[in-house]
Amino acid sequence: MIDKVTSLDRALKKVKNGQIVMTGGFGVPGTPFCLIKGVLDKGVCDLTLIKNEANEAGLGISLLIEAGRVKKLITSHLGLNARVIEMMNESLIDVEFFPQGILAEKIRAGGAGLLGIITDIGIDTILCRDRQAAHVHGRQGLIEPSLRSDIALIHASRADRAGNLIYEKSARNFNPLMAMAGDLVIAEAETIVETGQIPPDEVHTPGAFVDHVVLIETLMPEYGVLKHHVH
Amino acid sequence: MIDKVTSLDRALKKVKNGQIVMTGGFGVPGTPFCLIKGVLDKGVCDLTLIKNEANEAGLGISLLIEAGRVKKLITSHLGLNARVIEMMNESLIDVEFFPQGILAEKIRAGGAGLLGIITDIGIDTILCRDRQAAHVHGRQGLIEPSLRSDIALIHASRADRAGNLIYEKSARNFNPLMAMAGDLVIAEAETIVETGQIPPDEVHTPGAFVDHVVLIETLMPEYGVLKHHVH
Amino acid sequence: MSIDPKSDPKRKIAMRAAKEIKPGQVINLGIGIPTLIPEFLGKDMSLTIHSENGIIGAGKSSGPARADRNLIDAGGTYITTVLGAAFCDSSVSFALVRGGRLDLAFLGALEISEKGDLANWIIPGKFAPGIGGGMELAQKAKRLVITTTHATKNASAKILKKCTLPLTASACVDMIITELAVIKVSRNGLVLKEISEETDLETVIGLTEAPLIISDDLTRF
Amino acid sequence: MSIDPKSDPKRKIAMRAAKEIKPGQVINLGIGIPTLIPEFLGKDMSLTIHSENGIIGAGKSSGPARADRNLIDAGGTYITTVLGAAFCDSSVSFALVRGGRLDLAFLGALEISEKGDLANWIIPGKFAPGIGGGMELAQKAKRLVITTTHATKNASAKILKKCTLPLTASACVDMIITELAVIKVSRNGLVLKEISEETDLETVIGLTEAPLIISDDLTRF
Repeated sequence: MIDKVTSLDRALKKVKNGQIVMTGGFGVPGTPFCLIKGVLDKGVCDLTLIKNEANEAGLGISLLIEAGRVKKLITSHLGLNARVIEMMNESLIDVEFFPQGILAEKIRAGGAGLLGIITDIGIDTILCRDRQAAHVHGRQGLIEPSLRSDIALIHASRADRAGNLIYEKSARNFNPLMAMAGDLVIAEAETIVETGQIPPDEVHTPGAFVDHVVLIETLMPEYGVLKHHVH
Repeated sequence: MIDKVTSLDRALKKVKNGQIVMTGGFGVPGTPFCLIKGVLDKGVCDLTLIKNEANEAGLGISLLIEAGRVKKLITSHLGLNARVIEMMNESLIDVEFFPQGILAEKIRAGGAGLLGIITDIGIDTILCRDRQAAHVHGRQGLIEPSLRSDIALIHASRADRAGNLIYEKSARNFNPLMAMAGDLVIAEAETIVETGQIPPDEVHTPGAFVDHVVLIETLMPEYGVLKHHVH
Repeated sequence: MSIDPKSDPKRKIAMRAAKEIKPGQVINLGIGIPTLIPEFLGKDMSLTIHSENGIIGAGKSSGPARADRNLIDAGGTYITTVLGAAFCDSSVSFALVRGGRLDLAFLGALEISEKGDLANWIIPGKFAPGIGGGMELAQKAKRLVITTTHATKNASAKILKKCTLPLTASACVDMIITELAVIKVSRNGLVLKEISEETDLETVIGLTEAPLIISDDLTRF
Repeated sequence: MSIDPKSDPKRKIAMRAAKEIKPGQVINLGIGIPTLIPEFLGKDMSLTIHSENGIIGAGKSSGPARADRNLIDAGGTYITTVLGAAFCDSSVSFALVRGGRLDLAFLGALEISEKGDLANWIIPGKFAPGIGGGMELAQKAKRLVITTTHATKNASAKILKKCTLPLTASACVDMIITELAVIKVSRNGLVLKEISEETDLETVIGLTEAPLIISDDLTRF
């Protein structure tokens, strides 16, 4: 039987300086804090990160950025992380912004083995300055090249040994897209069940896309509720 | 409470001559036979159909094609329908073929509000004759414009009154993609449950994409096992 | 109920904005003022609230007792879901927006032009937190209502002949709701449809750079 | 076990093709000869079989008793699934193929060139049932093995210097397995690695139009 469950160390063995690393999550939900901590502890640097946002200061990928390990961040919005905005303004990190759904589509296109997508989002804005134009359906569009990564770090609620993943509530977000778009896909899971325990119709990410599954031994405090967002 | 459940007649009210109609299904599984029969009974013609294949002779959309109601079929493979191939060879119907996964992506792109995708599939084949080229990631690609339709006919295993859909096993195929790509999306369901009965994490197609839900009163014989495919 | 625009402009705007929502619609509430809108909706209004992070059928804020670590809205607030909700990934979430299934979106603004152009994402050199979902919401919602204070804190106009900041999207705004006025974007320009009980025409015109066409049936709100 | 290529060429091919599969791989079995391959696999081989219609983890044919109206493979046959299977939509199914997660695909052929070009989907004016999933499998599987009878019924060569039919994909074939020979596609041309027990070099060369480089370690199968 296929068994993709391994230790954090072995899962991160191929993570190296200079790589492109995608990280799931939209805020806390779906952010793979254990795997990110593992990358931080490994000491790798010169990373290019791809994530919806940069978490908040002192949390998640912000730790990697604050530690100077990230040369470039490809993202959508940093509104909740003044520290990373400051680093961006001081040119301590290169940041590339995309409209949120276009970022999702670029990653999905990478996962689907497409070269890119053509969209009209941003057509009348400064975004079209550095984008190739394309004429489709009699309309002007912009070419958005697909995005892939060396490594994809995924957070799942449940996994089986074959690597099938299930996400919970708003923790799904970018995870299933990135789980298709990494050359090496590493998923952390809150629970690991025996293969066969996840009904095939309920799988969110088929195991064939996943290389390693790591059990989250203890749910660290950063996975919990952020008090300042409770209203 | 939102209630999208309606009768077959009312659901098909806006189906008209000359429209583009997408139909889910890959072989029997996922083909909305009830809705197709409804369209047949309505007598509309000059349709452009989009479906993975043409079912088999005497079954599903083949009935519409054989009845001369379809001027054009956009599809992937007709290997199991000699009658439609014959009609194509006799120019009784215009057929446009796409690689199967590219057909899926074109429909998905339509559903996602994209103008198109760029792929290298078919790059060294006769497919590139009538396609626009694009240069992305330093590589040559072909532009595949997105596909949308006036009507999408969807088969679901289970629906709730809000239009949330669940598909079963290999009956999923093109259904979730087409359920995003129709201007009017009509789903037939084998079972309809009260809203709230489908766990939000298990929904395959969110109800916001679906306009009408029709209960399949009785599962007609065509939904059953095709004896000649049992080995 | 009337809210004083001076003491509580945001709630004044939200109360008026709530009236733009029709039963059964799929809507998106941007960050800031729009999040106050649900307070002013009828209890039995059947409605689907979309949140960019993959929620179709968002409910109210959770409050401390019900906060779920896996359930936030796009602004980060812990929320609940309604019966019939569905979770999806970020690509499907925006497929709903760009695919034309979002009936109505509310967004804030830095500047709006008389043609309905919107600028709300960047002040070059000063404010550049990113793009987020706003560009797609602005460009693709079937109807876009801007909720914003009528002018800046320094009483500079936000409703201009032409935007000076980089655009979020061009010709995307259908209606502007401020604490002072309700303005419809039409082919002929901006039509002043309503002014608040607590202001007068001169004040509104004085705080608006773009020319306003005064509606024949101008009403108070 | 040896199978006579004359009496049962297809099973001879399938038996040899089975040896190309390594434990743990994700594979796709095209229509025709490849569907015979599972018969020759070790029972405990851990393997993920992909079917284009959205099955990752396909199992054996169902037989009449277990046939499920919602569970067919891409060829239409009622099948079963293995433990750990997942269903997905057609876009995800092909994302797996084009995204580089398919380790090995087996396809049939009308023509193969010495450069590894494949033609198997159309004979203009005669045979044009469509494209199906073959083009993507041929172009994107990490490894492509062609399973085909060595020549046509009229003893015309299928393995040619250059394909005459429209291509499915160029330079995509890694290995050709026929009832007579196992041929590896290399940068220098086609390398004859194995010939069947029941044939000889002259026969194989006679039925092959493309030049064959005879491997130093030519073996029998």
